[in-house]
Amino acid sequence: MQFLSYLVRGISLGSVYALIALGYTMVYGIAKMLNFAHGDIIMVGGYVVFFTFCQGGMNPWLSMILAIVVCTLLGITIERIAYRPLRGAASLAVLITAIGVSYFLENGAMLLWSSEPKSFTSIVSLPALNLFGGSLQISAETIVTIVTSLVIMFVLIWFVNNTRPGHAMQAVSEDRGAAQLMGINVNAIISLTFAIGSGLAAIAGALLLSSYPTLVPTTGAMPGIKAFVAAVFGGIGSIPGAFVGGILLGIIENLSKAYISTQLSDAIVFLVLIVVLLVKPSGLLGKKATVKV
Amino acid sequence: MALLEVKNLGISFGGLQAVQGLNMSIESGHLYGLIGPNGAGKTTAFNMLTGMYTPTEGIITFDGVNITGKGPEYISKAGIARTFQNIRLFNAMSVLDNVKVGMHNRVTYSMLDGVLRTKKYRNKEAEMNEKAQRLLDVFGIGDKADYAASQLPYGQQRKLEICRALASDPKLLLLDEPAAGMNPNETQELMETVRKVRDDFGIAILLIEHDMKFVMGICEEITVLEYGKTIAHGDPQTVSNDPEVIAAYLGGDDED
Amino acid sequence: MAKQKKISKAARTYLTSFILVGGFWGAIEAVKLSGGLSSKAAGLLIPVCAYIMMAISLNLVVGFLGELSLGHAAFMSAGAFAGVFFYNTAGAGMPEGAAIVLAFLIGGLAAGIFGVIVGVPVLRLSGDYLAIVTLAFGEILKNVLNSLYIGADSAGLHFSLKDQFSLNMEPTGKVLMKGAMGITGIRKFSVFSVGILLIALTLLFVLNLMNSRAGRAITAIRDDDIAARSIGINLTKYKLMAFVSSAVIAGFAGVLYALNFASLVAKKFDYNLSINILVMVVLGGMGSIPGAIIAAVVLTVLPELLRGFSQYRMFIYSIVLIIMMLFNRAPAFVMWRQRMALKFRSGKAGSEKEDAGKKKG
Amino acid sequence: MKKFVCVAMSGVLAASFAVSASAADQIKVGGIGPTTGPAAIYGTAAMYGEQIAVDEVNKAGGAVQFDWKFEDDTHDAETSVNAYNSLKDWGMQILAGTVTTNPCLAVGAEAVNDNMFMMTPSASSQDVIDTGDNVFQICFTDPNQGTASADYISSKKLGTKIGVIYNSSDAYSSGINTNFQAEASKVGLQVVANEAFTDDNSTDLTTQVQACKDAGADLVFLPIYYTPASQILKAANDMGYKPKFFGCDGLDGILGVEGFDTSLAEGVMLLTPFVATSADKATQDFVAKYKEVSKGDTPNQFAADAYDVIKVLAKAGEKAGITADMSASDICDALKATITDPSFTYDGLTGTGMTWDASGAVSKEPKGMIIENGEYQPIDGESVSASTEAETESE
Repeated sequence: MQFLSYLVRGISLGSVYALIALGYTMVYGIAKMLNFAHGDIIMVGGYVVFFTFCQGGMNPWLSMILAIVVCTLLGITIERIAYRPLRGAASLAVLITAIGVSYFLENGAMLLWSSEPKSFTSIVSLPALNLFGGSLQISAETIVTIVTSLVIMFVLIWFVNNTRPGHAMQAVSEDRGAAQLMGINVNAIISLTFAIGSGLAAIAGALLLSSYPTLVPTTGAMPGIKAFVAAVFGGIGSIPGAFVGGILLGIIENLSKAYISTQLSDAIVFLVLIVVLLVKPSGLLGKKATVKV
Repeated sequence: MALLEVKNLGISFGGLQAVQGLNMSIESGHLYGLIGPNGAGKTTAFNMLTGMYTPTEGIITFDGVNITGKGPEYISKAGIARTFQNIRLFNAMSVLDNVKVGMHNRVTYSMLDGVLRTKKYRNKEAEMNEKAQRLLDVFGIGDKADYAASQLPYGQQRKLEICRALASDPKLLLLDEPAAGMNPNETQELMETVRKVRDDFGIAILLIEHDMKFVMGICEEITVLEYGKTIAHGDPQTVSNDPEVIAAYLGGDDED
Repeated sequence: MAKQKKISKAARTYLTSFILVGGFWGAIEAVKLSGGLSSKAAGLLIPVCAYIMMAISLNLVVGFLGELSLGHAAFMSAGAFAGVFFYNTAGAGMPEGAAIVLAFLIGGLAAGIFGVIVGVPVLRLSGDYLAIVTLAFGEILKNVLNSLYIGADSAGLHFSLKDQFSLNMEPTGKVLMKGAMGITGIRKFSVFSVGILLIALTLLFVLNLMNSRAGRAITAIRDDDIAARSIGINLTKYKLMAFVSSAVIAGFAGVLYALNFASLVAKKFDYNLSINILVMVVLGGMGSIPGAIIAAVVLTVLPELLRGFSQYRMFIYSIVLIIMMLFNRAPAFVMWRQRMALKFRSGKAGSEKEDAGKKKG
Repeated sequence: MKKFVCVAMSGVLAASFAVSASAADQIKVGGIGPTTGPAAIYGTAAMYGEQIAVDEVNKAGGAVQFDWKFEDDTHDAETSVNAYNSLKDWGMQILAGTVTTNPCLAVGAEAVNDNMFMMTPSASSQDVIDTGDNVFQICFTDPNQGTASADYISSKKLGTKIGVIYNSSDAYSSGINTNFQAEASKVGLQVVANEAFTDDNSTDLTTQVQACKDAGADLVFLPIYYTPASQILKAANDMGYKPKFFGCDGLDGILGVEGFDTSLAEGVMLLTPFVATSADKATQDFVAKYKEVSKGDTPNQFAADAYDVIKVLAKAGEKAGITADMSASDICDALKATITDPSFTYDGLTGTGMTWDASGAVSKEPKGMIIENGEYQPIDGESVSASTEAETESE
């Protein structure tokens, strides 16, 4: 029972990672860049919900929608100003700019909202689920997060495979030059990708903070990195991979905390990642890239 | 004993048999052609000969040594060099350096010699520079030694790639579609170059080519592949009259 | 003619690099002599030297080998902890000079060994996967060092990965390394000329390496690994050579850096530092040694220059960073700059660069 | 273009490195702490605290007047030394810093070298004052806090099975934990769970709470800062786990966390020298001023400690008769002599009757507090002695 309970905590954390990783993997798969600022967009989404819902008493749905709108606009703006001019430059250049954007958002948030921590009120108002006569408790936040990330995963898969913009995304992902020649507006598609990724970040932010309520300007940084690891773990660029990677990462992190060492759990998580990548160099569900000679 | 003996060579990827039962025998100083429609397995055969792929069946003997399943490093040292269908130069490096990289296993000194700039380093570098410049001059691109490889026009990039391959003093040179993307004038020039290489360096050349005029014009012996299988073999005359070859080319000619 | 040009090109890199470093040294020494060197500038000298070494060494991996490493700070950390641990314990009884030299050697060796441990598995991967695994190794080292306690008493050394209490030492025992507190009470050794000397050695090593057979093999692997294999270059050997050399230099940089401060903590060498060093390399232009040197100086000094902005400091730094990247790297800006450069130079004769520029464009 | 950038850059460099000299009849006091980055809450609080104190000192018009400047160190030793040097260039004569432990150790070494008097508001490691005899603390040392907590829990019989959750990547937290464990084994407290977290995995602390719960801990000791503590309290509540919670001074501030349900903190005990809700006038004045400068935040112990540092410097400075034209080294010697003099005591926000010995450690009494109805109440009116250094020296 103890084990089950730790497992549930792992899944709970993992579902948050999964949700963030979905955004990461979308942007990576299509724009082919590691958006290091993704975690910080989550933080911005968190603040929007905090001020409108937790403090302003706004309807949680309305507050969520507002956060999604803000983050989407933010994502598009960042892409337009900081990333698009670098299209065609070395991919590392964009990576560095993304880091700059990440610093910008963190420090901007600190100036705007101070570094004092805020305690988030859960946007989920449902009761927790008690199993086995109360000995195993699954919080409503966990259930909502898992369901949300599952739904988002399936919607994304459907969207990418069955809609025109989705097909265009796939084309851009496969070969940007060829897609352009086929008349696809690559800039618009990448903007759309950022919009979707950032919108997801807003949802991820609200759910992350509902489960783990401390909100500071650096809130998004570490979950962002972990989610990135999760996305690579599952095979970056793969939508189901991001989900699986996120859940697994959360489970490994929590089980190693519970049974091996709380201090060294980070080392263990990263060690598992290394081993997985050495055995399966493109992640759990990633496509194996074959180089044609 | 021929320089290269290929017996019953085959490879399959998953369930797909890409090459099957390939037999070849290449003599020193001769010019050979390997032709066939797209997807016939020509480049795959090259990749097995150079150790990029490990054959699933058959034996490759080079210069009396069984090299089947050996890695590219070993095979390159043994004396097989190649060029690529889609030119693979070291684009950011200078033309001269491209050729010097080609000599990697021919003119050697240790990392420490290089870092400490020993006498050995200086002598070997001078030797390399001289040899590389000579090679470039042979191909008429000696004046471009200091350019970045990517700055060369297409035809000269092809030549540079051959230069780089020759720099490793091969006994057998594999050319993968050397005339691809060239206009008739350039092709004509290339034919002369290839012949010249064979004559001047006295090495065997095996080439893949789609341009029939090119192949028929310079090759002494030709092997034709279709769907991974050898369908014909012989001198240009025999091959071009072979009904199976004609059928293969007429039926499946979907060149790019 | 062609040959002459070739020599001058390689020589130009040597010349620019050494003039930069020599000029830096000369200028600082001159200001020092005149007594006008501020404490702030004096305090920045050794860190700047260490970061220059870090940027040059990372350039070996990112610029020349073409692999993205996000864990370079870990090698600095390995070197710093090994070197300083030696210097603070066994080195304490030795003559200063010998202790310093040994500390550097041990630091370099430790970083080199860590480089091999990381490099052997990591170099089988490529691209973003390689990047994430280097990041992972860096975080593992940080996490382990952060939990590592070492104490010494009459029974010898005690180790614990949990806490000081678990060392089970005699009451008279001395704790040498205290987890998150790291190593404290380091006898400072910060001599600017030693920093410059190390940079000069680093430069000599890297430039000589890159202009030799091994260096060409490394660059060839970056440009086209398949072609490099076909020529008979042993990919693993040369990748590892670049990676481990870079790690050893980072280890030296780590010792240099750590001896400049009285306390040393593992937290310093996290992925943020790795990324900062990567920023130096990318901003300076991948594969450009003089560029890396300039970028290392600018990026280390910039946050200090922005002190006047107090709380807005890091905010402004981030904006400057983004603008610098756009200005340096955005294709539109690069073209605009080239056009401007052409305009400036159009008056001059022998516009050989113009030709090259046109070809590239 | 590049050349132009280079020239411009070197110009800026030269300008910034030139030694600045300014003369005033105010003594220059520098402060250092993290005002950006993850540890910014602590440094910012200290900055505001010092600012308020300096304003008060100057307004009071005593013999000692301060010119004050605060520099950011992002909780990093290297940056902290840069900040220190930068302040030296500005002409600093006394250092009121640094706020966090690791940077403080690096800066301490510099200050010893320069014979610069420094008093840290909150760098609580024993190593800090061991750096040199010019380094003073106004906060308790970690050994004191850890030992005092164990003694207090044991003597008041607050719990028998103890769980500990601490931040192993933080010097303050792991320092207290070490000493708490040592003392706990001496006084017969049974530590049933010793759970760590790090800055990198602090997103989810539920596993640690559950481990304490599963181990049957009836008291959970939290030698950590209030941000993660607020998370732990919520997790325990969600789990239906209701042990006693006991913390150190780092826990102060928990009631001020915006959006935090303070009912969760009900019954939490802490040893702290300062409580923002204390009714005494000095505290209330300070809280009001702090809210003004920080635009609405409630001061934590960092702010109060930093405030006291400046006030101590002013009081000792007046007694020692230091003046603005003295060198930093002379001021240091004068202040050292005055502060360690047994006749020198100071009453401030974080304690009354504070005295210092030559080691640089403060002797003051922490208050045992319990949170009731969303406010701090003294646990039982009496306080514990924290001056137990003699038996707790771990070095």
